[in-house]
This record gives sequence, C-alpha cells and structure tokens, in this order.
Amino acid sequence: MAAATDQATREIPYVKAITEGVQQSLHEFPEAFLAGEDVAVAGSVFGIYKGLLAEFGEKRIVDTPISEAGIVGLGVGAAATGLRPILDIMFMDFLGECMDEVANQMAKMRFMFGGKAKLPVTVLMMGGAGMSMAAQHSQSLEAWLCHLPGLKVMMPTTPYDAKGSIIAAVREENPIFVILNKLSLGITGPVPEEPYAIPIGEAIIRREGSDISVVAIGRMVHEALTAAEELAKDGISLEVIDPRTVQPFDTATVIASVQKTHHAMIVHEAVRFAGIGGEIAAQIQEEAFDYLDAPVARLGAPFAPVPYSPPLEKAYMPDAKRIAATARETLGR
Amino acid sequence: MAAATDQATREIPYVKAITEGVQQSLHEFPEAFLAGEDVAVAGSVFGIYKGLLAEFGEKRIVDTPISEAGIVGLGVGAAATGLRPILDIMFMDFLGECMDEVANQMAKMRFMFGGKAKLPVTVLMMGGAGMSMAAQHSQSLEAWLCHLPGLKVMMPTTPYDAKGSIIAAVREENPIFVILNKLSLGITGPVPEEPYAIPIGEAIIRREGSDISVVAIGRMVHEALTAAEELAKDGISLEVIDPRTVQPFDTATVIASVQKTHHAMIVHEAVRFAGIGGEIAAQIQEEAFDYLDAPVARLGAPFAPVPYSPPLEKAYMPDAKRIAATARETLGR
Amino acid sequence: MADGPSNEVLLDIHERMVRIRIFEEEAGKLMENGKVPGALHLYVGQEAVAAGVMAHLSDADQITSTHRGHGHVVAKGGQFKEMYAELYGRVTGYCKGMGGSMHISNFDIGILGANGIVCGGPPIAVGAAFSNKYRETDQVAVTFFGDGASNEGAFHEAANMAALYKLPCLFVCENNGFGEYTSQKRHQAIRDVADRAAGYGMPGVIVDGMDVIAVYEAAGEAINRARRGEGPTLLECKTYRFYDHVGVRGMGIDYRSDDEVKEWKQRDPIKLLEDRLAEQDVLSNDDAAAVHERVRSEAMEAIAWADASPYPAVENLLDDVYYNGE
Amino acid sequence: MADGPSNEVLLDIHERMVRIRIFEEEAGKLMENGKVPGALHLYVGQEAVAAGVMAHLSDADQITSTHRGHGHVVAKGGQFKEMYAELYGRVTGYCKGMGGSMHISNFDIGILGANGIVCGGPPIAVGAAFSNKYRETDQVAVTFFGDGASNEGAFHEAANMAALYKLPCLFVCENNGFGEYTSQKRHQAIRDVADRAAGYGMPGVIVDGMDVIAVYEAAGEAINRARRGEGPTLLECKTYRFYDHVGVRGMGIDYRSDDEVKEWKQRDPIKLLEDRLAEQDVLSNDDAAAVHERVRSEAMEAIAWADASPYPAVENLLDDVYYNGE
Ligand SMILES: Cc1ncc(C[n+]2csc(CCOP(=O)(O)OP(=O)(O)O)c2C)c(N)n1
Ligand SMILES: Cc1ncc(C[n+]2csc(CCOP(=O)(O)OP(=O)(O)O)c2C)c(N)n1
Ligand SMILES: [Mg+2]
Ligand SMILES: [Mg+2]
Repeated sequence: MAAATDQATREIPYVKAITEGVQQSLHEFPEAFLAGEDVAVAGSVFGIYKGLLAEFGEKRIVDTPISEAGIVGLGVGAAATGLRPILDIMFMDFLGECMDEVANQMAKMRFMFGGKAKLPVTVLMMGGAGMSMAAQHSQSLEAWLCHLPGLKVMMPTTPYDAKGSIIAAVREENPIFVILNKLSLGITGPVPEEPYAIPIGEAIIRREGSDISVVAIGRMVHEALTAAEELAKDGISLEVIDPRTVQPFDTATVIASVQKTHHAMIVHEAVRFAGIGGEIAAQIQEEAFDYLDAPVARLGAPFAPVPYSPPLEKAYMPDAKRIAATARETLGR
Repeated sequence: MAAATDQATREIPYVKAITEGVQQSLHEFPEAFLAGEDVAVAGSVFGIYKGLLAEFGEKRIVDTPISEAGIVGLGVGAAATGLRPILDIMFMDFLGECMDEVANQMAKMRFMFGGKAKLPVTVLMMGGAGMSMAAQHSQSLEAWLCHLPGLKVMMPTTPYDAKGSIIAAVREENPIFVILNKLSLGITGPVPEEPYAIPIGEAIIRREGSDISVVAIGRMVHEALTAAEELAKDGISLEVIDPRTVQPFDTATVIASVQKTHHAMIVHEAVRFAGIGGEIAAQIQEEAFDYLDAPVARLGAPFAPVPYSPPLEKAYMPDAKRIAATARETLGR
Repeated sequence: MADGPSNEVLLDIHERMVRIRIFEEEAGKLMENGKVPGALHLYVGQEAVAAGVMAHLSDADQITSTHRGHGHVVAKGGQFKEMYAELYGRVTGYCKGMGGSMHISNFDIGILGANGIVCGGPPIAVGAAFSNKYRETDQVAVTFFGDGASNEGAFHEAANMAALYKLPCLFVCENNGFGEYTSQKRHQAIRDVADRAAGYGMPGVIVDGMDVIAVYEAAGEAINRARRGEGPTLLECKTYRFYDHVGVRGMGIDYRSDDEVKEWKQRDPIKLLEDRLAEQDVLSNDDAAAVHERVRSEAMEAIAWADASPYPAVENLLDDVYYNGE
Repeated sequence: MADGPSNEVLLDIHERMVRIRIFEEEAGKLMENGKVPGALHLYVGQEAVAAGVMAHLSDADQITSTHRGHGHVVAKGGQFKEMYAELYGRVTGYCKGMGGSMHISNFDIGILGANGIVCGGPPIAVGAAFSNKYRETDQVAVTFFGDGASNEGAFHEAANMAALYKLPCLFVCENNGFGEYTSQKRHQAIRDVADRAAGYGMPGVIVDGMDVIAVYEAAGEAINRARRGEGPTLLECKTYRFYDHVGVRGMGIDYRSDDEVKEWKQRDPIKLLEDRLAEQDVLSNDDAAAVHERVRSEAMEAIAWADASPYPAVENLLDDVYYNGE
C-alpha cells in the first residue's frame, strides 16, 4: 500500500495529465516514441496528445494506418531491438483486432525464447462507457489482459495517477497496459509539474473507513467515494481501495483492509461474469475467510453489451447509488 | 443438473464422437456447413473431420485460407442470412486472430441491432496443454469468451458429451463455442449411435461425494475423478461436478452440492488469475456463505505461459495429485 | 455511357441522394443542438456512392455499412422515422435504441449492420455472399468501407476469400482521402486502393465518386458480374466528405485546407446531377427544389415523431442479448 | 548474373544449405524415434531460401522466422548443440527448453523469434525495421513467411506499414505451394504472392526458390535497396517442402501426388548447387561429400550433447515470465 498522493497546488484535468505523462516520458527516454492512429496530426481523438507532434516531430510522434495488429507488432519488434514504444490503441474495444499480437507475441516473447527478449512497451487505451458510444466503443475488458502472464495492467483514476502511471509504465521493462477512462478526461486534480512514477502493483486507500472494504476498479473509485460520502451521513463507514494496478494485484492491501472491516465488496464497470471482481472476491475469501462476516459482494454491469440509449446506459453502469445499496445489503443495515 | 448419461454399449473415442456430432448435425440441417483451415481435404490436423468431405462434398465441407478473422466473419454473415455455420478455429490459441469478429461482431450483432439478427453459429476449437505444443498452442482461454454477453460456451469432457455438445450447439440459435480438448482425443466412452443433445447450461455430477464439492473444468474432470478414487481409500469423499457449459453457468447444481459438502474447490487448466475459477469461487461464497466450513479453494496453472519441456509442462498442469492435496488442505485432513 | 440510365433511374438516384443529404443535414443540426448523443459520422459529400450502388439492389440483396453509415441505410430504403428515433436512442428506432448512430441498420431490408469497428463489415458481407451462393439465389452482398479501412487485416482476409470462392460480392471502397484526420498519403504508399484488387485475383475499378452516373454504371457492371457467378470486384470511388470526421464542424483539428474542401464542394455530387438533369430536361431546377422541400418536411416530421417516442425500458435491457425462441 | 557470387560466397552458401539439410534430417529421425516431443515442421527442400537470403546478413541484421524455422536459425548462425537441446526441451537449449521446435530462436544473433502463429513474424520484423530506421543504423530486418501466411491480415498490415514508412525490411514469401494440406490454388485465387506487392507500393520479385544463386542475387538487390533507405521489397521464392507438413512422413493425408514430390526433388536445391560447383570446379563431388560428413558428425555430437543435458528445473518456471532487473 502506498501513502496518500503528494500534494501539489497545481490542478489540471486528467486529459492534460496524460499529455504530460507522455511528454515527460519522451523527454526522459530518447528511445521512446508514440505511435498510433491519429496520435500525431490530430493529437488523438481524445485530445490527449495535443502539442506533442509540434514538440517532438514526426520521427517520435507517429501516425499509423488503421492497423491495430500492425501497431502492436511494430511495438513488439521495436521494443525487442532497443526502443521504448508507447502505443495507442484508441478505444480498448479494439483489443480484439490485435489480441494475437498482445497475447501470443508481446506477452510471451520473453518467456518463450528463454528470457532473452526485454520488452519495454507501453500500451495506452481508453476504456469505459457513459458517452453513448454504444457496444463497440464502451467496453471494459481488463479481465482479458489480466489473465495473460507476461503483461502488467494499470488503471489510473485520477489526474495524478494518470501521469504517474504513464511515467511508471514507460520506465517499466515489461509490456504494460495503461487503461485510461474516457469519462474521466475532464476531472481535475493536483498534479506535480516534475516527472514522477506511481508504484506499479501498489493499491492506494482513497478513503479510510471501518465498516466495509470497497475495492473499486477504474472510474468506479469516484462512484465509491460518492457512496462513502452519502453513507457516512448514516454512520456507515466505507473504506475505498483503488488497486491502481490490476495485474499484478496488491492483494495484501485489500486483505489488511478486510481484516479490519470484516466486510468487502468489489465494483467494476465490466460485466460481472468472469470480470476481475471474481478474482478479487475469490482471493479475499481465500485469505481472509475467518474475518468475513458476510459474503464478498460484487457489483458490475449486467450481462449485456453496452446500450446506446442514454437512460439505459445510465442504468447499465454501476454508480454511487448502487454501490451504497450493495454496501448496505452486505452490512445488513 | 442432469441425470447421469444414457448408457450405450458402443464405446468410441472422443475424436470419433466429435466427427459423429458434426456428421449428424450436417444431416440434420441442410443449411449447416463446416468451414475452417484444413477441415476438408485433411479432415483437420486433429483428424476430427475424417471422412466428412467424402460424405458431404466441397459445398458443405469448406477449406479456408489461413484467415481466422475471415472465417469468423464468414460465419457471422452466413448465419445472419439463414445458414447454420460450424466453424473450426483449430487451436483455441488462435482466438486472438479473430477476437474482434468474436467479441464485437458475433457476440453483439443481435443486441446492437435491436434483436433482429439470429446467429446460429457454432465454433469448434481445441484447447489445453500436455502435448509439448508450447506457449502458442496449449492455452485455455475460456475466461475470455465467458466474459462476453451474447456467447455461450461448452467444454465437453467425455466422448458422450463431445457428440452431444456439438449437436446441441448446432441446434442452438445463438453463437456458441465448443471447446474441445486435444489431450482427450483418445479417451473412449459409451456413445449412442443416434443423434442426441446434451442440455446447454446444465452441469452433471460425475461422482457423488459428501466431503467436498470439486468443480472441475474441462479435462480436469478426469484428474478430479482420479483424485476422488485415490482419496476414497482414505475415506475422503469428493463430489466431482462437471459444469459442461461454462457460459451460462449452472450455479444451482454447484450450490446444492456445496450445501451438502460444506467445502468447495475449483480446478481448471487455465492460469488461476482471472480464470473462471475466480468467478465460480465468488459465486459459491455469495450464495452458500453460511454453508462453507473453509474457503473455496482454486487450483489452476501457475502464472506463466505453457512451457515446452515435458517435465515442466507436467508440473505446470494441475493433476490428480495436486487436486487431492488441495482437497486435503481444504478439509484439513 | 452511350445510352446511360433511364429517366426513371435518374430520378430514383436523385431522390436517394437528396434523402441522404437532408437526413444528414438535419442529423448534424440535432447533434450541434445537443439533441442526440454519441458520435455522429456524417455522409454529406459522398451521396453519389451509396445512391449509385444501391439503385441496383433489391431488399433481398445485402449490404454491410460503416461508422459513416446513415447514407447507406437511407439509400437502401431506411425510413427517416426509425432512423432518427435510433439517433435519439428511442425504442422506436431500428435498433430499439441499443445501437445509435454507428449501428443504425435494418436487417429486414438486407442491411447486415452498420459497424463501429473500422472494416467490421467486409468479412460479414463475404459471409452473406457465401450464403447467397450456398443457397443458390441471385442475391449480391455489397460491402462499403473507407480508404482507411483498406489497411485493416480484415479487408485482406475478406477480399482473398471472396475471390477464392468466387462469391457474389462487391467491395466498394469509398476513398474520401482520409481515415479520421490522416490523409491517404500518410496511411498508405499507394494512390489507388483499387491497386490491391490484383493481389486477390479480382478486377479493380476506379470511378469518380462524385459522378453518380459513373458510380451507377460501374457498380451495375460489377453487380451483374457477381450475379452471373463470376466473382467479386473491388470498386474504388474517389469521393470526399464535406463535413468533418465527426459531426459537422468537428473538433477543430487542422488536417485539410479550406481550399481543398472548397474545391471538392464545387463538385457536389447532387449539384452535378441536378445540373445534368436540368440540362437533359429530366428534372428542372424548380422540380429539384420541390424534391428537396418534400424530403425536408418528411425529415422534420420524422424528427418530431422520433423526439416524441419513448426510451426503451430498463427492464428490457437483457431481452435481445440472446435469442430465446421468439 | 554476369559475374555471379564469388567462390567464397558459393562455398559459404553451400555450407549453410548442407547444415540445414543435415540438421533437419537428424531432427526428423529424432522425432520418428520418439526422442523429441511436440510438432516438428521440417525445412528440407527449402534450404536455398534461407541460405541465399541469410548470406547477406550479419548478426546485427534481424529476422523473424516461422513454425518451420530451424532452417532460418541454422542459416543465420544458430549452433546445433543449443538447437537440438531446445528440441529435447533441455535447459541448455536456446530457449532454455521453454520454446521447443516452433520457437527455437536466438536473439543474440538477431533472430526475433520463430513463431507458432502463422504470420506472427511480419509485424514484428516491421517493428525491428522501424527501430533500425529510428536508430539510424544500416540494419535490415527480414521476415520469412509462407504462401499460407500471406492470407493472414497481419501480413497486409505489416506490408502496408513497411512501405508507408519506407522501412529497411524484406518480406520473403516462401511459396512451397501449400499451407498445411491446402494447396495454393485452394487458398488464394492468385498464382504469385508477389502480385500483392503493388497493392502496398513496393516491388514484388519472383525467384526460383530451388536455385540458391537466384535467391542470393534477388535478395542481395532487395537488401541493398533496403539499406539504401529505399524501402521494402516482397521477394517470392517458389519452393517446395520434401517432407510432410509435420514430421517426415506426416499423417498420411492424401493432398499431393507422389509424382509432384518426385518432380520437385529432381530440383533438389543442394544437388543443383553441387552440380554447378562441381562443373565450375569450385567444389568437387568428393569435397562436397566431405562437407556433408563433417556436418553430420557435428550433428551427431550435438545430439549426444543435447541428450545428456539436464531439463530445466521446475522451480525456475516463473523466472522469465517478467524481466526483473537481471
Ligand atoms: C478497429 C477500429 N480502429 C479504429 C477505429 C477508430 N476510427 C473510427 S472511424 C476511423 C477512420 C476510418 O477511416 P475510413 O475507413 O477511411 O472511413 P471514413 O471515416 O473516411 O469514412 C477510425 C480510425 C475504429 N472505429 N475501429
Ligand atoms: C494463426 C494460425 N493459424 C493457423 C495455424 C496452424 N498452422 C500451422 S502451420 C500452417 C500452415 C502454414 O502455411 P504456410 O504459411 O504456407 O507455411 P508452410 O507450412 O508451408 O511453411 C497452419 C495453418 C497457426 N499455427 N497459426
Ligand atoms: Mg476515409
Ligand atoms: Mg506454404
């Protein structure tokens, strides 16, 4: 577990924190470059790379064809030969287009060839629903990546973590995914100007509490904090844990929390079935069985693709209200 | 839960049961065809389609180029226009090559277009390790598929179920995957000659027992039965449950068993982290929390790609010995 | 082009183009006024492609469309009401509000999906064409895709399979010069996507995508060829989108010059056709204006209808994830 | 071919080919005798391709190989001991026994993996070529792939990117007429994979893959072009595998005629070269036989060494999943 984030007076939005993380990484490593669809001239359809082309030029900010498998392959080959690629896959829904490169090449290259390859490659992609982008542009597929030995996976939830995760990822010597969240682009928070890395594999307790440990994945952290605020009024105290890295997973921090609260729930935007909530719930009951006063609860999306229609999409995504209800149910009050 | 399988005197191997399932499905549905790499002239590299080209001709047994995305797309388009494709993806490791077609097209087409499409498409693929095929030809990736609303997933473990699953799948009106197991091709068992379907979504209890419920996925069923045999000598009684379908999952049968035994473990060949064992363990503690005398245990592969070297591969895969040890540990005896 | 299409065909094509233009103009306004959510990729400027191709197809023929799909749907016979309702996310929409702009579609008239995945359509169209051949019908499957999409692996696999099996299929590449904000010369080293056809063993044809009659005739030839069982064709239509990649004015990204846009607008496919129709006394300027007016009021009516339609009910969310026997 | 390669080069190429042939013959025997597990895809018959190309490369140049990769590894300088040890699954193997036949490789001499995934290599080679250009070296990346692999989407994406960025890259298609048991005419509607080059804007060259000198010269030209910064080439080598898809005699599938095999064997690339070398007084038949003998005994020695090597320890299984700072 890490200490609370450094304070910094400057507040910037998540979108700018991403830019800064990439920018400072490119300064840190001359062998680092950014490649992806519309990352250069357009600065990304999410605006996350605005200004980088002007600063670093075409050699290091590389627009690619619409060829996700080609992009990941390019990253793997470049990383294996001494570069430090930062790849952008735009929407994480496009993972399917390059899943072979990810699963069979990137994740396995080091192991399969006897530990010879070193692959410092970072993949950035935008996940999550909430913008009426419908079924093919709104998914949360972190469970696929977490199931693949050889990869690491971060899911930054604040501007501070967005910048710090990207810098950590680019410094990392193994393939690592940083799953960004499109609905969070506008949220602001303190972000130091100098480069810093958040520790890979360390969870952070976003709010201390005593009644129930809420492991919130990605954007759900904010919903959990709202729920905690709400329930505090009724004297119910939520401890909100943001794993920040989902592979490797900081089990210790979660277990310590559950040993204190005796109750746990996990919330993620992904559909519940075979989501990483199952993994975390299984781990909690494995390691803190005797501490649990109630089953570990899981909250996730219903078993359907993400709907377009705004009221349905809203109903689809777990939110503070449902987190509060689940917490109450688990606590029986 | 289903009753024990029908008895039939004829015993045939798993490989032949597959052939017969496909053959009888092709007889049942004139709109059904089989397409995939080397399914026709070669009758599959696993020998599972031997004789079908001679019987049904080139129109219905279709060799494709090495184009997994193209194959799945072909199946989706054909199914949406009235055919009933049976697709073969050879090794399930090649899922990455066609994951977009699977996840973004096949799984979502019905939902995304307002329930207009009906997609009776069956995908057959061979999973699992044990033949020194190394990291890219030995994986168990069922967790990826189970996480996708719109799909169903079966994992037949016996010749009887292999045939019955394929027939059930081809009769099914939704996209469905039948994950076959390469190491099981030679195992024999009773298989009725006439066509029959095993019920999709129904688990079967392979062996009744009273001390611990072992949910065994895929080939692990056989290892669990061996472990049960072994432990019976020491008076430890394992109930071995074969879910047969992993999506949708027959939670009720598992819960009823756990309510009886008060102990549970899950075993699968896939790596443990984010495998479906997590989902099942989470469900068990959610629904049978008060019945559990110990944490639900999970056994899976260590967090590494599948190694080539025979002794390492053997150590990598969960087996009867480790199942027995885990059961003992859970039971504390 | 000795004879050229009949007057009836010309008027039909004109109607389709005007319907697309007006549907899109009004959709763009709805977006700008915050009436419809999500990402809207408008087809304005490319009308000649959808109209020229679709004029050859019946409801039984299939198409696959793209993220920029409204034009294809309108040209294939999609109704404004159900289309706008879909943009509004209402249960009366073609996809019951589940799909939205990127998925607006109607299976009943052979539209096997618009697709939010670039190059999602071609493999599916090949499957439909396979089915047509299997079922021994004379249906044709047409897949629309962009210059950007031609760099996806799925295009390659689909094209190879279509040619190998000699399927009744037409690959229509709408080369509008850009994939999002990346110009063609920055995404591929070739000028003509049609150059790829030879690599699959199918004919590659290039046509002026602003000239609907040229599109109509080239598409007709390719579709007839497909119906005769002679296999697929890659038809590249050189065209341009008048609006930005997303929405009307887009995100203010500087990726093409105003001059370039202006130049292409001088070849507005509807204006080009209307000039010709007036010249050939098929449709006077006044009559053309009347068509626009009639379609515009149909659009306004449809929008009002859509806006008054109910949202889908939350409790129906899971209804169409799986087919459960009617 | 006025001058042709020097004698030194000819002998070097001959040595590489013989090494491949003998490595594979012995590997085949090991498999047939149950000494090595897994799937063994042998390169016998295609030696001229690996040897002719690799003669132009230094250890610094990169290649990506395939499931049929032993020949590439031998030709690039892989040592028999570490290669056989890998087939045996021993810790002394190039991949410490983790990879086996389909992954046998040696990063130290620029082999960025053999690949069990058909067409796994081309995108990675393009990445290496990108890196070469980025780092402003004169390294070239060569990717080997089959006729079957040319139908994978990954080939398309990789080729387009290589041409777009003008990368120092060579695409070598080893067209042996089959993808597994499916003949080329049953997997693509074209005869020459090189026809695809134009669709990416790169030259496509066809060469007799049984004639090592032809391969050597065509590859040399393409590699020089790449080193000069003029971009990639698609070099198609028409060749044939003398053994079955897997193993030596394979699975008894009836997919090609004995006559066809016999005919191709008459153009055995090693015999063709040796005839020429004898004729040109570069290497007598006796001297050639001595080379074979020397290499054979090296192979036998390596096999014995490999067979005596230890298996990796189970407790080291997780060591190389992640890099943990040396
Ligand atoms: C697989 C995939 N990759 C990327 C995107 C993001 N994207 C949406 S539209 C588009 C550009 C498509 O260009 P083109 O095919 O030329 O069609 P156009 O937009 O010009 O009509 C891109 C990259 C996507 N939707 N799907
Ligand atoms: C993605 C993927 N699809 C299918 C296979 C199974 N497979 C292994 S080798 C092979 C044939 C490859 O043909 P080609 O590229 O011509 O190479 P060759 O075997 O002739 O050397 C196939 C289909 C695979 N390994 N990977
Ligand atoms: Mg375009
Ligand atoms: Mg081949």
